Amino acid sequence: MNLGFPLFPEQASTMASRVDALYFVLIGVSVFFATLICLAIIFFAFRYRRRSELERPPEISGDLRLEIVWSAIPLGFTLIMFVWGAKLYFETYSPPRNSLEIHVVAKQWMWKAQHPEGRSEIDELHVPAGQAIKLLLTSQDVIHDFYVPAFRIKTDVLPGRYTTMWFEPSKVGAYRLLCAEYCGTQHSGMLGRIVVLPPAEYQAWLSSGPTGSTVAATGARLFQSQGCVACHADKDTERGPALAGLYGKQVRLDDGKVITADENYIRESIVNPRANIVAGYRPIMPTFKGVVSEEGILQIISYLKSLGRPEGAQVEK
Amino acid sequence: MSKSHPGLLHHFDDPEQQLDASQSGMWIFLATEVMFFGGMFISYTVYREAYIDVFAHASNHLNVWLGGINTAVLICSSLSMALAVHSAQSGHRRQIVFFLLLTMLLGTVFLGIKFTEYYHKYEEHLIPGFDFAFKEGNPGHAAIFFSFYFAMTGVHALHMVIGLGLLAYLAVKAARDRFSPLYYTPVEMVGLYWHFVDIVWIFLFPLLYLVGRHLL
Amino acid sequence: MNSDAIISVRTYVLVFIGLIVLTITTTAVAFIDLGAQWNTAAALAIAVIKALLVILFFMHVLYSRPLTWVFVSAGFFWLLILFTLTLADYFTRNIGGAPLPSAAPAAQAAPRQTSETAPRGLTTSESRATQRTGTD
Amino acid sequence: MNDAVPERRLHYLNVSYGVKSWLCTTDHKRIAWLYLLSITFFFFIGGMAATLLRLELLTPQGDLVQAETYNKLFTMHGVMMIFFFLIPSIPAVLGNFLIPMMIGARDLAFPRLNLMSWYLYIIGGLLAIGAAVAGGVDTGWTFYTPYSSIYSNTHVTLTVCGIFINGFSSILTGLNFIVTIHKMRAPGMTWFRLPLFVWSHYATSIIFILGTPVVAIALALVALERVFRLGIFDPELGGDPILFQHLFWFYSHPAVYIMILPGMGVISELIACFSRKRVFGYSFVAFSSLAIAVLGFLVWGHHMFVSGQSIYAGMIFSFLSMMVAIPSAIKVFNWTATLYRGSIALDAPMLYALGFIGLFTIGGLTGIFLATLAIDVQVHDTYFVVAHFHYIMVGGAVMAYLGGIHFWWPKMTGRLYPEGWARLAAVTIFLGFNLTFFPQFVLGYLGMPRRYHAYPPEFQVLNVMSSAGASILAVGYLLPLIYLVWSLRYGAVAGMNPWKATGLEWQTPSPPPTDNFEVTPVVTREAYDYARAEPQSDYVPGEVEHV
Repeated sequence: MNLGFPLFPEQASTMASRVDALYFVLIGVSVFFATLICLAIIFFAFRYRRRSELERPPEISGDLRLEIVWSAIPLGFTLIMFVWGAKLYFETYSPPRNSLEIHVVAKQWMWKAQHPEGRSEIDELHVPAGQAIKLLLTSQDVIHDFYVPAFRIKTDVLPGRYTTMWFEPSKVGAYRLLCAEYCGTQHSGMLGRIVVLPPAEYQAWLSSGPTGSTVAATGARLFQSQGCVACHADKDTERGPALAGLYGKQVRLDDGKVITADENYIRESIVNPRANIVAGYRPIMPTFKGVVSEEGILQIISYLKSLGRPEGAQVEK
Repeated sequence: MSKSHPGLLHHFDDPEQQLDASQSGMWIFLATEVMFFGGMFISYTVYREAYIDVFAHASNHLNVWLGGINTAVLICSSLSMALAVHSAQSGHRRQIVFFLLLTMLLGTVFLGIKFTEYYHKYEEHLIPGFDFAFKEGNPGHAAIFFSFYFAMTGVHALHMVIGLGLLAYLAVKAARDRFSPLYYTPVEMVGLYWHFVDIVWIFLFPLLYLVGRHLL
Repeated sequence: MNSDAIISVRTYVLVFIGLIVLTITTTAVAFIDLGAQWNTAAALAIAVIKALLVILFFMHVLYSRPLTWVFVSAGFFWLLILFTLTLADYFTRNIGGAPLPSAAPAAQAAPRQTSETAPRGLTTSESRATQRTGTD
Repeated sequence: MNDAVPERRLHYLNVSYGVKSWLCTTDHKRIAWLYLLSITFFFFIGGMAATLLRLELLTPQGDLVQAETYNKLFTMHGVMMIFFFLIPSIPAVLGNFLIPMMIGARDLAFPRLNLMSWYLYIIGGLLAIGAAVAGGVDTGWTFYTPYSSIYSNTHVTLTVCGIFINGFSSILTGLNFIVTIHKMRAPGMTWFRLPLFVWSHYATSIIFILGTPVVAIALALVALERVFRLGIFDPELGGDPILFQHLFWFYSHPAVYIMILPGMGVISELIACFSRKRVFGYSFVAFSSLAIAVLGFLVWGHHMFVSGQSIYAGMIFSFLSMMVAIPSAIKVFNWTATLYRGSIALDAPMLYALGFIGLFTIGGLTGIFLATLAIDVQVHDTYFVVAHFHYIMVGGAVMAYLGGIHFWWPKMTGRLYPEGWARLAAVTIFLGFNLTFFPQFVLGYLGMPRRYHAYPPEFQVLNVMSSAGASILAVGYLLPLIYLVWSLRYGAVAGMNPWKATGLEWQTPSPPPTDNFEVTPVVTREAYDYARAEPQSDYVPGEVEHV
């Protein structure tokens, strides 16, 4: 069907066709019920139209069996939709382990992205087809929302916190990136482009730009230049713990809480070191809020991740 | 029931119906007040959970003695209000006026102590947005604590001020002998309101003043 | 004509004494370290008892019609809804490890000049005023 | 008006004259008129904003108004339509007018409080309009932080104050209704003899009194954060912007049911009257209203599936949202079943009612799309959502409101509206509405986000269709305004019960006397007792006995 304008978005990720399947089932069921109701109304309105002012319709006050039937049918239908939708939703927000991690920082009114190999871009995101891409997103100001209709993905991008999402592009091409959370005057201008390249071309694109070091290496340089290394050395010192293998580990804090050292935890510890003091250490670390940019913090996180993962997630100490 | 009953409005059948309606209306209003303060209590709870330590340290900057005395003052005023209603039920005009004025006096003492505390916070640079300074932990989180302190006690104090106005109105009416054992609905309604304000403080006191004392 | 029973002055005074005693208790208990969250639990338990005393006696609910009980419980029931479902979000944000989209709101930012060297009196709002435009 | 009536009968309209007799009235019927005039005013302000929005969206470039203006326009459209038109529309106009009459009371329980509600509403409305005149607000009606509390430099505080004050108007109205329904029922008017209109207003009032205070405090905190620089939601300090969304939607989702539940009440009355049958499954319809009101408070998180809320909380909210589908479905099926073997007359109010069922069904079914987590990820904050809630609020609430206004117009004014014109308007509105909003479902799934001043060019055709529909819809809304005003002077005299309906409100003259009934009615029959009524006489259903 070609009407000169689209009726349906492109399917360009592995998730798209699965979401669409659910969508079509919902449409099918909805059309069925809507038609049923409308036909019944039209039929009754015609068949039982008032023929005389003296008509006296029969007394029908209700029917318990009917009530049960038409409560149970919607209940069953909605429960199926709930389970199906929840399953896909859970997957949409659970990135696979081997994902390629790209950092995205949003601000009024642009998108900044940085690839692990170090290349960064604005309002564009180049990704290889057939590879799971995990995005780590944060905002510098208000709430934005990273929305790629062709991938059927969307997540709010919050200030002061990371959100993550992932997708696996299945089709080479360029797709729209839109901001879907109202963010001020130029909200509708906060557009971007996701360019899906064949993996080889993606590699070529990565090296074609201004070549810099990888994100982790940049992070490592920041780690040196900001003096982090003075306290966080290779071995635990009196002043601070060693950070190798920190990412993903369970950390015991001095108030007894145990939390997972994820991206949000590391970010918090950099901008707001006193919020979570690791058990056995004194609160002496100064904040790096405003000293290191949001991009810089993401680079340091990458560096820390590159220092290795724990073998088994164990409670420290 | 006579139609000439004092205070019976034209659209009610009898005084019983009118009293029932007033009582129900007041209780429904108090239910909305529960939700109104509830919005702040849940927000406070969320941040308290997240920033337990800073909230405890910040809480220790509040004066527990002034807070405790204020709690006692408010409980005294509640007793006095209850006795005012009691006097109205038994038809002692002078007693009604006396207890209403006593309630007002205690309410005013409460507000006086409250504003003294506010002034101390100003001197200690603990008012968010006005030279805020806090050294025993993350100042941002402490600012959130003090924002809640001022928002919650401020809204509570506003309710007290409204209550004082209502009490003054009642005292004038009582002095003019407008109430009797047959008709004292306004005294009873304002009483309910005053006790509700007391209940809010009963929760504010431990949540704001006491959460960090065990760390001292 | 008032349906309310007249409560004796003695009852009022007893309730009052109870409230004062509980106030002293809650203050005293607060200074003892009960460990973990038990201090909060104790404080809230005492506050609930005090509130019940005020509601049942000072506010005459103990002697009121069932409809009053319905209105009172509705208020607190809805409060419970607000708390339960909001906390359902906050208490489940950080489970399941790193791949989840979010973490507890602890993952937040401090004002810029929070380092130990930050001069006293340099306020958060001053620094914000320079970079934001929040005025009416 | 009295030239048609030989001897001058005193009723609520002619009992006194002059501006003061209206502005100081405590008569619920006159207060209903005050509301009717003021919500019509706010409706057309919101409508003008909508007109400009649709004109702007004719072209993708965003060339009619600037982005800043566009953002202020959609905020004004939302604020005016939701807080100052839809929420008070049916309850404050029809509910105010009819609840005392339907239960056989002389007035609401607290008539002065009722007048005060109107004044609070007007003060709130004037503040909101004042903010618009002074330069406008650009946050959207949702006032999400930190944009509203820190970044926006428009008149957020003033608008928020207006909504805050208006909130107390809602609370007092709800309080008044609940007490009235509990305490003021005529002898014999048991709970299960109440018209379903009253049941639905009871359910609505629950939301008024328990939801409104939460949004009031949430908005007050935003105002405090702006004015006094407190830190409540500020992420710079460690605040959580999502917390505001929790507080906001705790009220604002149930608020959708504030808008639709009274509409459902109206529809129950209309369907019963124009098919001359008792509503099928009366108690199921009655309890489904209460179920919607209560369940409505458990589902707010479905506005936050992609907000960064815990995904587990998202699943809980999704599950609970699905539950709302059941009482809604019960209502739709019962209305349809009421038609079965009825004596159906397609007068204008019935056209609105049947249109309502169709549009509400589509709105409700697309609500299931939005409650389904994976689909919501795609369509959240897109035109799909816009289309869905317009199907509920315009296709549902406004259709019901217009149907109700037509149905009770003879009672309110003593005059009949012109039937032919009214049917034409009903059909015009139905067609215009569908043309306006159906394309937006397609746009939404395609990925057009809402609140976009300019949009990618591939969306233009559907947007033009939508704007074309909006122009038809505008004509549809202007028609009743004209002919209803016309009927005030030239309409046929209605008589006590032009529809031969059974409710108590039809057993008193039109317009009714100030005290509604000359003698307090005693109710001996159930609601909608059409089967035992005598259709040929100007009949008196439910024997009226003199006390």
